[in-house]
Amino acid sequence: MSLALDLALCALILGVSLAAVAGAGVFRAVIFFITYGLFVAIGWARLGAYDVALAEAAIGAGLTGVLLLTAQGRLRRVQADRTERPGAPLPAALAGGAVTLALAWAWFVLPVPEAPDVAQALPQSGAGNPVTAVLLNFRAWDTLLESIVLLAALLGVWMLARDADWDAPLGPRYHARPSGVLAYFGRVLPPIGLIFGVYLVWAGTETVGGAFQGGTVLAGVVLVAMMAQVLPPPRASKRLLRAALVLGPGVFLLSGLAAAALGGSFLSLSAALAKPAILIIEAALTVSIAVTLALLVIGPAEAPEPAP
Amino acid sequence: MIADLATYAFTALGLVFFAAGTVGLIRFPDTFSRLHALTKADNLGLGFIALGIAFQAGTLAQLVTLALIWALALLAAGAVAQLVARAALTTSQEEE
Amino acid sequence: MTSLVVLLTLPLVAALAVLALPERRREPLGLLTVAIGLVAALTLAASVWRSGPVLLTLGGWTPPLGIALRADGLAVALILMSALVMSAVALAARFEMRATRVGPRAAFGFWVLMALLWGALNAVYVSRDLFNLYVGIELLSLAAVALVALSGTAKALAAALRYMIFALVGSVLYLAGVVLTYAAHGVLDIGLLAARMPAESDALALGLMTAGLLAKTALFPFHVWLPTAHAAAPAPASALLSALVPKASFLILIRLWFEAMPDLASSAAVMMLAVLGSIAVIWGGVLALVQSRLKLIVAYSTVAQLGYLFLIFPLAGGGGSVQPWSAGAWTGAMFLALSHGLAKAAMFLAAGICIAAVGSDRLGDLRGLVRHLPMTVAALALAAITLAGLPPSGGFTAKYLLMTSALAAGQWPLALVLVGGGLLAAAYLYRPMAALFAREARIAPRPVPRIWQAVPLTLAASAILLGLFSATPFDLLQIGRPEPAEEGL
Amino acid sequence: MSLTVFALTGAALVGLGVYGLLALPHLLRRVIAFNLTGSGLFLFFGAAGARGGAVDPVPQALIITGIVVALSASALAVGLVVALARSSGKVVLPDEDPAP
Amino acid sequence: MTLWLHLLALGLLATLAGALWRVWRGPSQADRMMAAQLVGTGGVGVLIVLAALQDWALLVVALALALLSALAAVGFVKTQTPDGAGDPEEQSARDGGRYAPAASQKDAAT
Repeated sequence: MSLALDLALCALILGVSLAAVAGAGVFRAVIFFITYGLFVAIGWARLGAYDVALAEAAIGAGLTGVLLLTAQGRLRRVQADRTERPGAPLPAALAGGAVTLALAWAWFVLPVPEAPDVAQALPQSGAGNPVTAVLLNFRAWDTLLESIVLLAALLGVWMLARDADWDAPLGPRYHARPSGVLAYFGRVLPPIGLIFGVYLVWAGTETVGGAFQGGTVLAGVVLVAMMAQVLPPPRASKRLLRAALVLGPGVFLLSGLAAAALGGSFLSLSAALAKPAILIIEAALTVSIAVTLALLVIGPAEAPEPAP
Repeated sequence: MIADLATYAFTALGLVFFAAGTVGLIRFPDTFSRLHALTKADNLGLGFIALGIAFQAGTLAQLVTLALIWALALLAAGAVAQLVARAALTTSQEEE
Repeated sequence: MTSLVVLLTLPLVAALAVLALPERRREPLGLLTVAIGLVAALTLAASVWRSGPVLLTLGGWTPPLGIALRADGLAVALILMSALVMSAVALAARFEMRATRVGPRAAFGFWVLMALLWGALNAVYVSRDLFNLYVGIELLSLAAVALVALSGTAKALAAALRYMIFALVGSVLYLAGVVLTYAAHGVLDIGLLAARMPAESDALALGLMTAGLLAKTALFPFHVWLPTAHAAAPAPASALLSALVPKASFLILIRLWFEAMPDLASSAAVMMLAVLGSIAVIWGGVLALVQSRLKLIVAYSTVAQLGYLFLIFPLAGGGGSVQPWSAGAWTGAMFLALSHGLAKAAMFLAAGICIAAVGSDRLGDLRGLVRHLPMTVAALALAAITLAGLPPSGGFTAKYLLMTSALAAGQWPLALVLVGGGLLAAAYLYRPMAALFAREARIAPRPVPRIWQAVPLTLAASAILLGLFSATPFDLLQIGRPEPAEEGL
Repeated sequence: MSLTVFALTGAALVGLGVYGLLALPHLLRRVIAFNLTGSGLFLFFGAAGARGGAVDPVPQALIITGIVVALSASALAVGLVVALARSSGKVVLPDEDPAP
Repeated sequence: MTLWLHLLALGLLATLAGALWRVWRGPSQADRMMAAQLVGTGGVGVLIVLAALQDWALLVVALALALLSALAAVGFVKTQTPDGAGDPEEQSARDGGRYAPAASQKDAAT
């Protein structure tokens, strides 16, 4: 029975992804991709990887979807040339097929190795959730670099502003009828999202959750608030905004350096202090991740379009 | 035992509503009647499923979370349906 | 060890500081950062020189649980070269931005992206963990793509997007290999992988990672994105992109083929890489020959020069067997990477000066510049000597080492490629030289500060010095060199 | 058995994404294809990490990192696509033209 | 009970497949978007069922999904307005003509 469920789920995942790649029309592809994120999140739930399911639900089904949708709207607005040159279907199909076959073959010959013993080191890590322990302690250098990757992407997006627009607020000038449904929604959702996001970070050290998941949920409600004109679009030069962006990576880096200065290794957390340290680092990271992700979706600075 | 029976009954009802919503989505002739059918069905469907599953829950926190999920889905679906309907009204829908 | 931590964190801290601090602090901060970075790189090199590779287990967790870093001779040489190039670029960027009246957007972005790029490079040079390397090259790629798009023209955006697509394909393929490696062995550390029990899927994993890294290193036939991207960026950014960025993915290839899975380097596979490299040398040279803009010539020359690096695979480790000539080939390729980095950065910075002086880099517009910009033209000439592999440059040392090992190995086709590539380089570099040394000038150039002109000259001169004093870097490169190539000396 | 289903689905997704990334001309669709490839790869990885009975947390952590990195790359790519469309009116790359 | 929950999840997935048919067919963008919304709600339902079946921790995932399910739709209605940043209610409230409300005029002035 359980297998039937997984088969049905995987059939849906494949069908939706095929529709996203092969179906005509960009809008349709984007919508199929949004549903794809949802099914994959369910897939992660089936695989028992709940932290990944949470990340996929928030990022794959939430943020990437709105990122692609708004981009599709922008492309239609600038009336971009839609002539689709034929690509190189045959070589591309061969390459894709070869990769699939190779991976499928590999699955059947892969030995089952001995995994690193996370459980044994867990008590010294300061986190009860092994995934959080890996992210924030054992492989903290990855996570630190990853928070910098987010920042680099945001910088790259900001650089796409026109020079004349550089001082303008970020993104389109969203507006909504003050007493309308959208404005109402934009006022009701953020408080709930805020509490839930904070809960995810707080609970993430012990159970499902974490800084990235919490930050993504917060980014989502920030986006809703901005689109409902509840939050005004900030300027890239705003000091508070810049401070929020560097807070997470900054605290992470400084705590790592402090450990090195106090005689430990770079990025080491002494077992006694590990739990509060992880919470502080995660809280700071969450703020930066939330702001960075929301601004990544909002896009570069734009002068307001002249009224039609 | 009674809890299990309640679960069977409510979740089955939920599934029926979901199925009805989907049938409406497929069969109804125009965008607005489809919208109409859909919002009712999926809200009730999710509500009954959450209610049915609630009889299996062991802690208060789980019950509260289930209620919150339904409330959020209701809020989101209500707002979205209204907005999408308006958007469909005010813009000429191009085939794509 | 302290200097290693400084080198890893300093660029990141600098990037965050530029983001958070007001505009007027930006340039002093940038210059201070490169100064500290240069000192730290020298300190680290001295420490490696004295007492061997520097190890660092991050967070105190040893692999397979944690991530280990290791600065060996090769890593330190690249770190030092990068610190030199970064310092030069930072100095030149100050002048360049004033001369070309760069707006506040690009000025801000350049400093942050440069710092991020540097942080990524240092992280990749020393990392021993395959997944950490993935995060590192992603950071590198994103910063590099953003630098390509910096000027904001439609051309630059298209070039950046094409680069982005290749980078995305490359990262997916590399990641696929990493996934297979972890799934088969439960470890990601290069040292632990070397001691693994071979699995059937290893060849596929290595193939996927290699294909991904080739796309990022722009080896033929994955080179199509490189010339337009490198030519579209502002000159200081081009210097970083051409001199440093491809070296990072190449270094990962070296780590994989010589350290993590040397047993998988079958002679057919290594020959394949060398053949692609040879085609890149010839094809890049031919295309450089027909360009009419200085920056494009220099960019196509990067395609060709990167091709040489791949001759290392059959000459220094084919089939994992140790040959008497392996050490020479290995060191030769590394010498080429170093001297190419210095010379190519010098060329792009010099091209930037030319553009600032005459407003264009078309060869026709550069005619007769030697009388107005003698230092810049000297820098271009010295860099050209290195790229063509003429004595006494670092490029000559590199090619000499590669050539002797190719002949010793009986691989005369590779020796022919070395000769042919050198001739081609001399030919495609002759054209800009001929224009610069022409008698008549077409455009009256604007004056360029002498300090600015001294920057590329210093870089180009250091590429020559690398050849004149090759003994020290030669020995430095041997420190911590992987086993298969070691015993041949 | 279930794990095999997920792993093979992941493998198929990777191939589909690679096909889309190489063959689809519309740049936004290429970004979608890239995301399919990435998540297919993660699915494969997740299935592999669940083979040993208990779920290995290391792949999960790596996958979360990978998802965030993929999102960063997608956001920059999407921004580039929109900027290119704004400045040149094109949503496909201009033809490869290595000639001078 | 386990069997029933499996069947329930399967049934829900089957109805979602029906909704996907509407995403494929359209014809209008609003049709596709609303069908995707139904898929989102159904997905929340599946996760709730899986929570009872496997682990109650999955409720957190369902909650995240429910919270963010409206995000895409809000982005969608924005793109459907004339300037790509508006609110469909503004347009039906006014008789066409000007869509820019006070706030964006203020911005333009500064």
